[in-house]
Amino acid sequence: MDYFYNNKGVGIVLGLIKTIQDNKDYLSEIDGALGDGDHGINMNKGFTLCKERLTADVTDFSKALKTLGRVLLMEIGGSMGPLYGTFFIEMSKKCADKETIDKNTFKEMIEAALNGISTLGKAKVGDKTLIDTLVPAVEAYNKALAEGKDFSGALIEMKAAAEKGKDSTKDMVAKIGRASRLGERSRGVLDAGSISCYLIIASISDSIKALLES
Amino acid sequence: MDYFYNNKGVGIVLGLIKTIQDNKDYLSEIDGALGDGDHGINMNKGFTLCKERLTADVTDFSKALKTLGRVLLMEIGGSMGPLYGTFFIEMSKKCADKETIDKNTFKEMIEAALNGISTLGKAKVGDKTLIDTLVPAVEAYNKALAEGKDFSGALIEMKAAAEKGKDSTKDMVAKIGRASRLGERSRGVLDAGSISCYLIIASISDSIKALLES
Amino acid sequence: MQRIINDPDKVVEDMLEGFLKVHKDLVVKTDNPRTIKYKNAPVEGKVGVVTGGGSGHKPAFIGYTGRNMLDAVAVGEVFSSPTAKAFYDAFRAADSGKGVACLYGNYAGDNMNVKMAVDIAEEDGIEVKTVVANDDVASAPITEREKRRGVAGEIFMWKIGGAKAAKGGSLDEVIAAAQKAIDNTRSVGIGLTSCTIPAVGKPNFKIENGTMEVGIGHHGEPGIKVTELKTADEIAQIMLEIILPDYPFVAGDEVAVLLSGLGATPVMELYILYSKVEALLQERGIKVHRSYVGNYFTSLEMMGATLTIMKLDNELKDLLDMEADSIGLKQF
Amino acid sequence: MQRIINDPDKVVEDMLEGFLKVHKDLVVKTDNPRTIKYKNAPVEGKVGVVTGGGSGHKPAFIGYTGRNMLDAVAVGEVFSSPTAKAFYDAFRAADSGKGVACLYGNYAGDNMNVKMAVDIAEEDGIEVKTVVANDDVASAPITEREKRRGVAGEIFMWKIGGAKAAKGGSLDEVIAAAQKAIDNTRSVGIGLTSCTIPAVGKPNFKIENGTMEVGIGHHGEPGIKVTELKTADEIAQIMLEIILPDYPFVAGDEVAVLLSGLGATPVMELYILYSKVEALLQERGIKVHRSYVGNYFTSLEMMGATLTIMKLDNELKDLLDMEADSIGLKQF
Ligand SMILES: Nc1ncnc2c1ncn2[C@@H]1O[C@H](COP(=O)(O)OP(=O)(O)O)[C@@H](O)[C@H]1O
Ligand SMILES: Nc1ncnc2c1ncn2[C@@H]1O[C@H](COP(=O)(O)OP(=O)(O)O)[C@@H](O)[C@H]1O
Ligand SMILES: [Mg+2]
Ligand SMILES: [Mg+2]
Ligand SMILES: [Mg+2]
Ligand SMILES: [Mg+2]
Repeated sequence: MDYFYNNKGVGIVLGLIKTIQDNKDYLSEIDGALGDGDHGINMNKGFTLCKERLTADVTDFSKALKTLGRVLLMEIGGSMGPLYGTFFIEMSKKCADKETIDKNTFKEMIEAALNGISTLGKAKVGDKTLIDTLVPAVEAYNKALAEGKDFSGALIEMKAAAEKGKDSTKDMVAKIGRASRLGERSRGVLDAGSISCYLIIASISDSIKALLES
Repeated sequence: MDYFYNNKGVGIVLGLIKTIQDNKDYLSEIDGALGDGDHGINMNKGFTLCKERLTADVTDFSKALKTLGRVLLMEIGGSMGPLYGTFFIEMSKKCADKETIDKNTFKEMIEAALNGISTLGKAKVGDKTLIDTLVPAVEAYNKALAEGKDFSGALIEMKAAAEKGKDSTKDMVAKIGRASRLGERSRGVLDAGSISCYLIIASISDSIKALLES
Repeated sequence: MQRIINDPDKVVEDMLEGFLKVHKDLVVKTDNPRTIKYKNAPVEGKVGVVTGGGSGHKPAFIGYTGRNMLDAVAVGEVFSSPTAKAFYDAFRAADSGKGVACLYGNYAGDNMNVKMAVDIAEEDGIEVKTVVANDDVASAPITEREKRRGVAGEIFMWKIGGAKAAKGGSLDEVIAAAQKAIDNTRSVGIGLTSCTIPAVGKPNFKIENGTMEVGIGHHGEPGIKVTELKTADEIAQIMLEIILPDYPFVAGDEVAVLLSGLGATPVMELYILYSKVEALLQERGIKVHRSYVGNYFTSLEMMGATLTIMKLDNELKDLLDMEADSIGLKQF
Repeated sequence: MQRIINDPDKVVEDMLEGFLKVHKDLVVKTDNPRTIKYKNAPVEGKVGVVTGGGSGHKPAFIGYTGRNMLDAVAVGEVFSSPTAKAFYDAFRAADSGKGVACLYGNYAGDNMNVKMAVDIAEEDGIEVKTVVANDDVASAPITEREKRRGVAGEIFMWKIGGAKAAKGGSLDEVIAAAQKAIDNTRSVGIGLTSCTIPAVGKPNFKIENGTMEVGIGHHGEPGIKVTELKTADEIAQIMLEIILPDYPFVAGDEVAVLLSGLGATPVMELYILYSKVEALLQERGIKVHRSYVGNYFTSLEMMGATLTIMKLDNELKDLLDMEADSIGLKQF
């Protein structure tokens, strides 16, 4: 199949939540090098709270995304609340009325998510933020589609590009957020948000691939 | 000679000052074990200030003692200000009108000093304070006089008893002042005030002996 | 981590519970557990004045709620922006129909959450205008002023905005006064020790003994440089050399000075530092109209201080001198 | 030692200089550099109210000078009693001919210096009577109450004595009110970290990480026991178990509660602790009439807190509720 059923996709969000929970300490540790060491805490708090809200009546991928986005936006605060909140809400909007989600719907979803997060956060590629993961990931996905790859193939490209994007932040000098005060001192370490963003993309990609293959 | 001239005795006070200055850190360190670690600072401040006040017109031992006592009483505060202030003022009173100071005058001086400090501080032998140095020192001096010893001989006895008195505080449990809160935990360490008191007695004793022999 | 807390993930909830018990004569809760308000808010006929920010800065932010001060405050996690919802609920709690001035600090999270809250409020017909404090000179060069953070200068912004609103100023007038206050204000911090966010459990940066971080931010953001620890007199000099040319403040100016401890520095030391600050200002012909010295805007248990100077004109003087009743600032 | 100071041996002088600059509208100097007074002291027709104590406890002691509070204060070195002369000069500064109430804490040095000052004042025809605060339950068993130290309960003693004097009470009435206040008051401290006297340069005691000292004194005097660091809720319980039976406080009582940080504990944590204190009091049927939470009586940069509870009757309630204008306590 080259699509999956919206009402089979709640597990994708559950997988996301687990990924963030598992990486809580790692994300905080990375944030400690350049930021204030709370990225894992912030992310874990939001995603865990979302899990509690994913009641039995949330049966669709789109609804689960909306719940996650809402919780982040409304109840988490910080930068991550609005940024990832917007990310997931934008994703959910693009598939809210779909019974099935194919590679083109997913394209619209991640483009809307990227668009929302960029408009809000105003970070650009090279600023050493999660945008450095997200932009190449979306580009790689689109390119794969343009080259005629199937959904799974494009997801593989997306994940690989996200990883490269994340790694690219290592040599960057932070230009935005608290780390920007460090100037040259910020070089040589990965950006925490670029890692959480990679983890999210990787988890979504793996979960959808598994669904497509099932 | 078994007496010395009042107007030759300013050096005794200068010697005292130097002794306290030299032992500043040691006294604070000892105080740190049971108290708040400032005994050397308090003592040094008072005695150093006195040195500045010992102007050219202070030519007598009695006047130098009075200056020292006044500075301590008026400008130092804490416990040491009033206690040692009283100590030196009482000493000075008993020799203010003397041209020479012999062993009997000195007896009156140290008895008045002890009396003043006891009335004010209300500490008793065994409370682990400077009183544990002072009481045996005065007793030993008086005993030596009763036994017919000369001034120098009595001073030697006084100093030796002061040292023993100081050492006796090691096995005591503090019953007064901040250290008393420690209860049994205060055993095993010398009391800071008993050391400064020993240093004072030893310095006076040595200085007078030198005067008597000169 | 030597902390008097229960669950490290619940410090803000637990703190608010105690705070509302102690200050019930001044501050009350709203239906949002992360939004508190002045007991008389919304004050009939008055523009609402609102702020919000991360926790751990006591008495900021909630401690400046009160008469002639803030009407409602959105409360974030430790060192983390409140949610858009908390800001939105603060707008609702403060609005008497005259509109709301949201006076907050320039942090990425706060910018985003305020923006979303303003959007929702607009849909609901609540008019909200904002002023963004950017008094922290060390956080970016003057050429990139839009990047500068808000620090203790926010207190002056709130005081001025709160007073203007209390005097019956319109929303635009309140915004203009608060904007002028922050435009006239410059701050710089120096850090001597780091601090530990309870939920993190360990210090997230380090200042070596014997050194100090010049230009440190309110969450320990790195400053301009790390130097050996100087004397109070030298520190006063260093801080003024950063602040004074930036505005600039010149002979003949009248200023308000706020010298806040970062938490653990004994207040005794703030007075020592202030003494030299005032002396140096005097030397330059700058007159201190009012000074505030104490723990006005802290960063948990960091040692260090923030110096804030606001240039005054007649309007600002008037507004600054007005009575105010809040936990952090009481003036009668 | 991460300190903002100049000469460590001159911190008190330097501090006072800054203090007097900042608070010149409330506090002024006297001819003794170690004695400060309320700008309107001696207040015509009013009994003078005086205290004195070591430095390093900001806002205590000098921060409680002001209207309806203290008229003059003798200032000691860090953690060390002021001189007899400073106390004497405080008596002179406060006396309008109605006599002076010297309300101070039970420390050996203060006892001696006050005694000598009172003797000199008597010779000069100034009538001085004293009350010695001994609210620190952990500093000696109840059977040796005369050995107990005064801690943050002194603030209640000053507030009550200051109000009584302001209401026109005679010296004996002021003394009686202040004595009742302290007799009705019990305190206990817990310490989480130590502190460093600037002139000493290193901490003079140690509290291991993960432990706390129950019953610690205001200069780090050892307490009743060292235990593992408990949660805020457990600490509230421990503190109340020490305080409540000692007076005792029982169901139906109305009390004032003061919870002061020792310096470096973030105020956030004090609110967390207070919340449980009030809940536990309520459980026992004890009603909190007024509460004060913040840094009211510190010990340089120690972490920890002192809990103080005063049982109220109508007179004490009246006096406690009276307006007061001082740096540390403002009530309108
Ligand atoms: N404007 C922005 N746009 C995109 N990402 C951002 C922006 N600002 C910060 N970030 C990301 O946020 C991460 C930090 O998140 P977190 O630690 O949770 O928040 P905070 O910085 O408030 O403590 C950074 O690593 C960066 O990737
Ligand atoms: N009541 C007293 N009588 C005699 N000596 C005392 C009394 N109280 C304290 N001392 C002495 O004072 C010493 C401590 O002095 P110091 O450290 O200078 O003062 P503080 O205890 O105020 O810090 C103790 O070691 C003890 O010998
Ligand atoms: Mg962070
Ligand atoms: Mg001592
Ligand atoms: Mg953060
Ligand atoms: Mg001392």
